[in-house]
Amino acid sequence: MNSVNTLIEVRNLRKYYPVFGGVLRRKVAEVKAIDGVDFRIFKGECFGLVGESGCGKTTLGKTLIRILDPTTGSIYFEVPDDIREKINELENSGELEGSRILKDIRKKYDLATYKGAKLNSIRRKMQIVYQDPTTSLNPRMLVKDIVSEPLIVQGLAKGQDAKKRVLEILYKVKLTERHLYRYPHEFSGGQRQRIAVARALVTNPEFVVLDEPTSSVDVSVRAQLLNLFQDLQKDLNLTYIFVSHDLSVVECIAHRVAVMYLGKIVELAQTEELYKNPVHPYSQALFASIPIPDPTVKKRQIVLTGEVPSPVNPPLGCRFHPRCSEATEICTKEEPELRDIGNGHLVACHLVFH
Amino acid sequence: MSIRSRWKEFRLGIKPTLDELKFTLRRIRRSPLSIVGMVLIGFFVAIAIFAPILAPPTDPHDPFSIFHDGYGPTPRPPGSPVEDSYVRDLGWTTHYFGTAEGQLDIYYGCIWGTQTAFRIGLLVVAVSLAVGLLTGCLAGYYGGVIDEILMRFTDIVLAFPGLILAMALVIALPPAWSIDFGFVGLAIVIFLALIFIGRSKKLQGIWTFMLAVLGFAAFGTLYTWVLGTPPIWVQTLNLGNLDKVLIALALVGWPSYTRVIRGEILRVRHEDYVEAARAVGCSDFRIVVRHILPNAIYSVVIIASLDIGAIVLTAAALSFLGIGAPVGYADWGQMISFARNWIWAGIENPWQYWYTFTIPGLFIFVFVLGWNLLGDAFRDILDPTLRRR
Amino acid sequence: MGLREFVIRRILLMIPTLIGVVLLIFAVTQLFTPGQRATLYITSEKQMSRIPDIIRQYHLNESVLLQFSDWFSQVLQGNLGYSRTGGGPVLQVMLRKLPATFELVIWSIPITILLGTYLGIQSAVHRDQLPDHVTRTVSIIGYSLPTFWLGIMLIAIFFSGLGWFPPERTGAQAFNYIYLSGHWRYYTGLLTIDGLLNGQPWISLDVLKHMVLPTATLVTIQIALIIRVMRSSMLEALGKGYVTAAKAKGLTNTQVINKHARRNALIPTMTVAGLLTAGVLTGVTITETVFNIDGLGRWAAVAAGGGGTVPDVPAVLGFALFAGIVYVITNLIVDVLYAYIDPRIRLG
Amino acid sequence: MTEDILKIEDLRLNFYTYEGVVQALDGVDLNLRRGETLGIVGETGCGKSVTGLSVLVIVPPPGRVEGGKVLFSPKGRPIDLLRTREAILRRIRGEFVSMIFQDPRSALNPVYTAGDQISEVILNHKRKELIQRALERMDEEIKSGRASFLAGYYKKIYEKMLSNPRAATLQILSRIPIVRRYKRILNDEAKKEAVNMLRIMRIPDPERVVDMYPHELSGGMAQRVVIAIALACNPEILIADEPTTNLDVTIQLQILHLIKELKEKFASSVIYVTHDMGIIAEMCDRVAVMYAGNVVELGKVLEIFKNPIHPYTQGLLESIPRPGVPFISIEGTVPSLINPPKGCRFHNRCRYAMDICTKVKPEMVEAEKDHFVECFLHQ
Repeated sequence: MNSVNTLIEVRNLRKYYPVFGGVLRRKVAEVKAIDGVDFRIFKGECFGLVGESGCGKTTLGKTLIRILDPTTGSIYFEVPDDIREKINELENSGELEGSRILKDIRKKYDLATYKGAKLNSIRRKMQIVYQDPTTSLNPRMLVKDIVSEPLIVQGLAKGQDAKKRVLEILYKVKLTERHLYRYPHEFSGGQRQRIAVARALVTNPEFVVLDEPTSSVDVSVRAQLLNLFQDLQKDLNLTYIFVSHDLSVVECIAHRVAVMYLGKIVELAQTEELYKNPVHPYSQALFASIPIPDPTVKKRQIVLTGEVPSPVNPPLGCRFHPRCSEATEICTKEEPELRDIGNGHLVACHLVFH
Repeated sequence: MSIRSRWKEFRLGIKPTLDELKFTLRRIRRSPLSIVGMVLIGFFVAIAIFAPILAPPTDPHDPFSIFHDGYGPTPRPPGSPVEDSYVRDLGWTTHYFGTAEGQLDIYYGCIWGTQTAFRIGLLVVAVSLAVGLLTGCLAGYYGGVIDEILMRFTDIVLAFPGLILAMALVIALPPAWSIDFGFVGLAIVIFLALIFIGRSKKLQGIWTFMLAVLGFAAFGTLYTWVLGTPPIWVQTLNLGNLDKVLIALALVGWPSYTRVIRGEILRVRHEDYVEAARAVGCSDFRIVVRHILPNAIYSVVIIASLDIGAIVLTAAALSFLGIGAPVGYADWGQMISFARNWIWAGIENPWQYWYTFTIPGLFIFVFVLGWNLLGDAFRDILDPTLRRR
Repeated sequence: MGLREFVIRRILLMIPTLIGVVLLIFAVTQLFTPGQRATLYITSEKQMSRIPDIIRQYHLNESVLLQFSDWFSQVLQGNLGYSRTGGGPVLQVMLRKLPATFELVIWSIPITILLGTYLGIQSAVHRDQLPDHVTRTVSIIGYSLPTFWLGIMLIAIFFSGLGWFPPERTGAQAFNYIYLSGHWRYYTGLLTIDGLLNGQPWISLDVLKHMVLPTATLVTIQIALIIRVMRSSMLEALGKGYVTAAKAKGLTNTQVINKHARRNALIPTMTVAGLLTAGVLTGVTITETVFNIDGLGRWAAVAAGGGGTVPDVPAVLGFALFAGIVYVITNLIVDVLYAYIDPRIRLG
Repeated sequence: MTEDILKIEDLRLNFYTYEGVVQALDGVDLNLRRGETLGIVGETGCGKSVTGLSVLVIVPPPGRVEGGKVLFSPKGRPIDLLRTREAILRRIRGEFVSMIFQDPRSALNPVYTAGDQISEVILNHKRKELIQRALERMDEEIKSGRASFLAGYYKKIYEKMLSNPRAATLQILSRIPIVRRYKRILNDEAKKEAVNMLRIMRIPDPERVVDMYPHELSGGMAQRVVIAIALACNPEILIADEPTTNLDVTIQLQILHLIKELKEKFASSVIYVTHDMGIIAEMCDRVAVMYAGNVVELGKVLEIFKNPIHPYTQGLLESIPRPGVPFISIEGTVPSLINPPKGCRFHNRCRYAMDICTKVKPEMVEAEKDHFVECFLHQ
């Protein structure tokens, strides 16, 4: 894996939302939307993030590009290899001197520490495409204004120059000059999503979060969008994180996939490996519960009992143990770590190691 | 770039807006009530504009004081001839709507009262709206302490029924008020400057506000301390009764706008497109002006148009209670108040003096009806759920 | 969050508003001259001559803080000043005039709310049909009528013209019996009820007859708001999935409307009804003035402008304070009722 | 071949909106056989949900049925639901034909408990049974001497309810506040039945859930409550309108299994509306593919997956993503139904479109045995 460059490295990322309650509206609890996540995203890959609603996958995507502020943890962006080693060293040493150097490094590379103008400047490098283009495009702005806005606020282009770049990107997403002076509501769902993609890509970003980009369009249009994403990735050398609950789409587009459950990554592997051979009981159940569009295939289905517990008070130990049919004593007590079982296949489950 | 291509660009840019406008007009045409409302308002606008022709002022310095035709106590019916030779020489031959007690001409009062009504309605709504927009945006977008303070304050003002608080304010306002225009102007300038310049989020919120306040407090103190006299831009305003009504209504009126605008902003600011704008790196100011306000403003427009009617009603009620416009001033409410005695007077023939209270009342009613119909129609036309599909 | 916590929170939130209401009234007093302000501290006609002393005694020319502490302790003791137009201390005058106003309000508010919700429902159910058009037109007309003009017109038609319903609070005969005969005893202050308790039902009838026009005035101007809100929230409720689901259960139209849609539509209407109840004093002020009913509203109106060139400051401020407090308390009650109807609030 | 329990013929339905008349259903032909599960599949706006609603004749305004027949034959002679009196329809809804809705949160009334909403349908359709049961219980209580002093009086009322439910005395009694408490016994019986239904739905702790309000229930739970309402009276036909679209996959699987199992138990026929080909393959015996207000293809599930005839069905099946295969889509977008294309509504996206397709609307023909299609390629 040395030939591949890491674009983003996430360390122990957490995002908690306060819950207010009581007579005085004090903070009474926290929703642990992301609760300690570590992973890397390589340059040029499409990283799939799957899980059920409320597992924190969208929050994770938005936190990565700092639309949401993380509670703790680091998001290292474009760190040279030598410095990465240094970070590893420093994090383990725990010396006073070390922690000061680490602080300096974090100031430079850790997106979680960015503020103000510096934070604004990374916006051109990291973008997002939302789930539903009807809500993510301002209904009172023309397509031209929507797409050129990033250029203008980032100070990259103005006037005719901006228009030229807008047109370029519109052609790339298979829209034309005709569409420039129209409002979003004049377009079909698929076209609207293309406008949203154009807005995200107009500043030439390196990294794009695709937050369930196909879930609001119909099946017949979905494939058009997926093709577009793949083509753009090749043309513009993009890195994607593809957040979705639609497992079959992720299977086709992602290079690696992480499965999330209640704010944690429970399994992460190459797509083929994961889909063929899921190890974590939750992943097994999840993949087994997709209905297969082929009436001749009758496969084993695992019906999970119960529902996802509340992320305010996640179960102790392994978060999945109340629903897991194979849970043992240790699962109720100790939280399993995400460990490599070979070939970059990471699993967080006690059963695999015992 | 040639002028022609610029023109083409402009035309392309303006076309969708025109299409939207056409669409809206089509909707208006389909709703008969809104047409009635527009015709009524148009009618009153025409009266207000052509008032000097419809009712040439007898006193060019003060067209709003209704002319007397003698001082006889008993009202005279519509169509009575004008007796005062001075007025007759000015071209007035008949009292079209009759005269009120003291021979005040009702027709003249009704025509010029239209201007008064527009002045009250538009001015109060404009001021309330401006203040409401500023405070509402601050409270809605920044939240936190500034929001809490503003909301508690609006709570308190809104706790009083509008008419009653306005009543107290009208009698409380002093007849002369010294206002430091430099102070006010400077405040606005510093405030806006800080908002424009300030890039960091902190500076734009409560700190800007506090800095601005402290800034001119210091400046004002320094000035008076150095020179020993108030500066020239401190002017004493003489407040007439109607001015007091305007001020009182604006003071009572703005908090409801703050509320509505804040609510709309809160609704809109969690939309995906606002988050997307933030993800793109838009400044707070740009987000508010380009993304939030255009989507939030419509409900405010609806409320404002309904409010013009309500404001005129309240002002008329104040006049009726005897704390609005003075007797003889061209104001509909005042005219009815003045005529009140004549329904009690005519026990034997109650409709003997009908014109004294019926005609000015009809003017108020139709005027307010027009605005309400218009507001109602706006509500249907601009309803965003009906609009976009 | 449970209902109890919700209520406690509401009550706690009410306190700063109440303090704010008092503070605002105090701020208004600061706009007056010290001489006018002094009337807020006296309790009888005789003290009117001692104004300069009072200005000194209560520091009315001195710092705002000092004034506030003096004024506030007076208010806490129930001294709101001497009302020249009412001929007594403000609080006493208010208590004396309250029943007449209350009697008007307890008739007009329930009629407004019940009739308004009924018409709103009918309007929504028959959307864009004749009943809807008629209701909407009538309500918008009612909303546009100046209260005082409506009152005057009603008097002109129904009293001066037809002679059916007289203005004022009582007829001459009842007036004589109540105020001059010496047989009358006050139980509640509400003449309709006291009439029965005194064994003089004709007085109750007489009072009722006198109340028809003022009540009609108040209902006409206020009902539009209720109709409008009820109609729109009813339309919203009728478009909801649970209404379709209720029809799919095989319920009758009436059951669907009365059970499923109405209860949900009542939730937003209740807020407006609360605001209306709290704001009724505005309408009452005008109505009482027009109909010459000796209640709080007419008193305040006379105090503000009708009673001569110098306004009766304590009366107006006392009335405003009263209105503010009524509003805050009504709002609290509505909030609690709201929570009672809507389980989403009650159970968090 | 089993007989049809429901047959829809040439159903036409319009929505009268501000922008214009949306021709949502343009001659839908369908049949549902006794005991089978029929899938209706299609994209957003193709009219699949509205078809379900028009079977119950509860299409909300501005929708209006313009023509066609919905023939329902519970036993013997079919009746046309579109031309049936409202009173009879009300009996059919909930008792003979019932529906599961897409969004359980909006299908449940937020101000009533789950129990209230289930017992409502039971009280509406199984009233007699409940009264009888209540009478039995009262008898028992009187015999054992545990009855309250009002028991005799209540018993009289209940007997009256049984013999003459519309009696004037009952109408009056049920409106007098304290007196109407006699209804409690009946309501208790209904609630018991509701708890029983919840238990059948595999809801843990049904005695507690029965008193919960919809907002306290999770999505999966709420959908179980909706299913309980639908099945409370053992309907002949169950219409499931995308019942799992808003749920997570693991919960979806639970619900799918539940519906399958309950179908066996209650032996009703099911119409399953969905946009997910996977669910069709899993759940259904036959499937109807809908496009822009038409049924374009109808046949056995196995047959249609193996041998799709209509170009739209082919496109739909091809656009299912498969790993390692490039994504294939149907070009163009779904047309606006305010101005639908003339002729075959699919012609402007169809790769085989011929001249005739742009002019004439194709008829439904039986291309192969028990496999119907609406396309000129096969006529």
